[in-house]
Amino acid sequence: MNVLTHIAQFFSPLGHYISYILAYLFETIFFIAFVMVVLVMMIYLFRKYMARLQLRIGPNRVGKFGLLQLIADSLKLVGKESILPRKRDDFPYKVAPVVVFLGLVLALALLPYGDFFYIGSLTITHSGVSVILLFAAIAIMPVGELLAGVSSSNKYAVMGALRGVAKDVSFEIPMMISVLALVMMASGRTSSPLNLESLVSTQYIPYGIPEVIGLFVFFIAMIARASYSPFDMGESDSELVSGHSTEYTGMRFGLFYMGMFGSIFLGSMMVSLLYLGGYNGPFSSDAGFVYLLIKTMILVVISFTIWLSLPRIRIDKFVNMGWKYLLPISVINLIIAGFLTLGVGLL
Amino acid sequence: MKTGDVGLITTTLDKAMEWGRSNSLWPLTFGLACCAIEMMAIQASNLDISRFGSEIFRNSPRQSDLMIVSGTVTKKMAPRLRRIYDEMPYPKYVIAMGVCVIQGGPYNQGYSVVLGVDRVVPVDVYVPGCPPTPEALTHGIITLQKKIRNETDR
Amino acid sequence: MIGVKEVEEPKKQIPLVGTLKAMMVVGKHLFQKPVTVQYPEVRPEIPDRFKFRISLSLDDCVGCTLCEQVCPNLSIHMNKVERENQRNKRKIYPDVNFGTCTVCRNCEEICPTDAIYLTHEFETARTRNSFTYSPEELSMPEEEVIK
Amino acid sequence: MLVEIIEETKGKDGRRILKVAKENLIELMTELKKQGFNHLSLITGVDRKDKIEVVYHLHNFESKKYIIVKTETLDERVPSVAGLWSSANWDEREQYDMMGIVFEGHPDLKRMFLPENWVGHPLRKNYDLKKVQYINMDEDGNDYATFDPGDGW
Repeated sequence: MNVLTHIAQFFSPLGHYISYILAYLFETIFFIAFVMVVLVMMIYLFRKYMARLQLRIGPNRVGKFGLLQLIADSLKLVGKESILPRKRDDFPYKVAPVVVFLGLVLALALLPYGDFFYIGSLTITHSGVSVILLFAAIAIMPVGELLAGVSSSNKYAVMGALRGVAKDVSFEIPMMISVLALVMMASGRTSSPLNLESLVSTQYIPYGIPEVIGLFVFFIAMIARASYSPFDMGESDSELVSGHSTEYTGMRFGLFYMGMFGSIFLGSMMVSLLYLGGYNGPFSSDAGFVYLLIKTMILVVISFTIWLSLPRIRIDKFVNMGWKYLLPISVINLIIAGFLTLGVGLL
Repeated sequence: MKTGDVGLITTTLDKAMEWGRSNSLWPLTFGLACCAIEMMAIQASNLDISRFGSEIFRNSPRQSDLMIVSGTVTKKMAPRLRRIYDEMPYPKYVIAMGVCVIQGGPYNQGYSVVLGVDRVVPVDVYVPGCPPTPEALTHGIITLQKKIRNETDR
Repeated sequence: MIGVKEVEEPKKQIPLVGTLKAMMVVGKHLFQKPVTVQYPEVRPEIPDRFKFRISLSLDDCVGCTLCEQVCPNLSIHMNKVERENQRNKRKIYPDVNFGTCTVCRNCEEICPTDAIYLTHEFETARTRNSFTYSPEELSMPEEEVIK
Repeated sequence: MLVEIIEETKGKDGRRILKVAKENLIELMTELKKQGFNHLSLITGVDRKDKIEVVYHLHNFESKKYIIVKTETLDERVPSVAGLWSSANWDEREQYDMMGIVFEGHPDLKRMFLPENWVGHPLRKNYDLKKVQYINMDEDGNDYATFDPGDGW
């Protein structure tokens, strides 16, 4: 049983085909709504947490504890005038924020979410090669940022977009190599190591313990990909005004803003799935989704602490870090993983 | 549907938008002179302006709603100030902070200072003082929120 | 004489130790109380020597025009006000333009009868550029002026 | 020193003040630079109504000595020292802008802060404050002065 069959059962009087078409539609809507709610909660959490770390209070005027703050923000963003630059490249300019947001939704849709009590499995897609699909999906978001930067005919936006691409190129390769090590380890235990679900289910002990180096590399690369401080050179607000989103107003900017928080959530989710045991937990396996959320939220809070305490790294040092340190480290990790797989196989 | 009903819906919508706008005023990172130092203090822990929703000092004028003109506006700066104001999307609000911005202040007999920033951009709230304390500026922002919600006539 | 101080080269740290230290320092604040003063509800602490708004005691003013002469920004002008005051034979009282006043406190210092004095009030923000206070308004607290 | 100095006094803080005719200025400055005064702190001008005084503040980093050189001009013309100290370039442009002192031999003598067509030099005693001038910016970002309040601010 999963969400899809539940919804299809609800519409079953309409016949098999129609009920499944409606079920797919509703599942999509539910999922996008879920992503939106999660992002709004993330932004609220971030603001409160930032205020707490700076001995402030944070938003507390609208609603109890300022819970309606994000609603006020989104109302305002919807009501803002939409300014389009005169020399823009029209189609890419308009499509870029949607590309960023859809890339995020697509990547989140490929993750396995585990079971949730009587609803059953919350996982949406069941693909044999979901690891490859996931890396294809998270490569879409930088494309949207590049489109936004180049099409808005603003020097700061172009600079920010190019920096973002340099960052993504130099950090995606170590990330993928460290995941390759995971796939290698899993291949001894399952027949489909490229499936995220089997990657999670083979973690009798979490992969983070034998693969500490891989976890380290993957976590840093995830932070870099989400492009917040200390790696926010795409949107470095003291020299490039606001990076690729400089020319965007209103809700178009809101999509970029949510995409940034979404990539933190996505990164934390991936780390907890791949390295920390995912939806495996000590007690009943019905609460798999809860375990996953708890692990993700701990990682999100750690990411926020990193964001709020560290200053930005210079762009050349940062790109050097990707190519000169993380890439060799991940290759060494791959060799270690090979030996570990051999050892496990011998045992 | 009668016209009166539409009016009811639109007024409710207007109220909601006013509520949203007044509780989410993102200021522009824009400081001209000594008043800017006091302006920074409203963001700090003691008089946390994010309680009112003005959490983010956006760097891009495209994404900010509120321009706090903090400091002497010279005649040379006035065209630039006007350009930044024009770059902001509607609805936009301006707070004139300090007596230099209101009527020229101590430079009101000089050759180089604009005698009041309301000659350059339309101003919503004037905060006198040289410089105003952060508390006074916070009071100015509260006044602006009330003005957006049509609650005050100071 | 300007001297040059020799500074030792900082020791090279193990990577990531400084990063973790910074995160620890920031994280410690989670266990401290916020220092925010909830301004509109709670009155913020104002230092004794902070003065902002000019007030006038109409009974004490003798109309000597010293404040008008000493004001560096020409913010004070003398105004004719019909009012019974035995000491003020000329019946002229100062009005103050807050739009140019820089709170230098020269008027308070020079006033021979302490008629002009400065108060702690700071909530003077307005939505109109009309900051000229008449003598009667100067003698009132700020809330009454707004009404 | 071979240069003829009109008057030598001491300031309140013990700095030497040399007064020199403007014909001998370059000669004196070259000599001073040879002696190690390699930092020109600032150039100021004083409007004495009938004449204009130009004051140079020099600093020697090695012996930590200051020296002040004054010269006078009746026709607002002074030889430029931009060839000796590069920092004099902008200082002299500022003095030209604010005081109207023309530095002869300056590589690029134009106004520094105010637009090119601004009338008068604001720090001069005979500057007309009653005549209000406004500034506006054209499309390329260049300023121009105007007397029409509708055109500028």
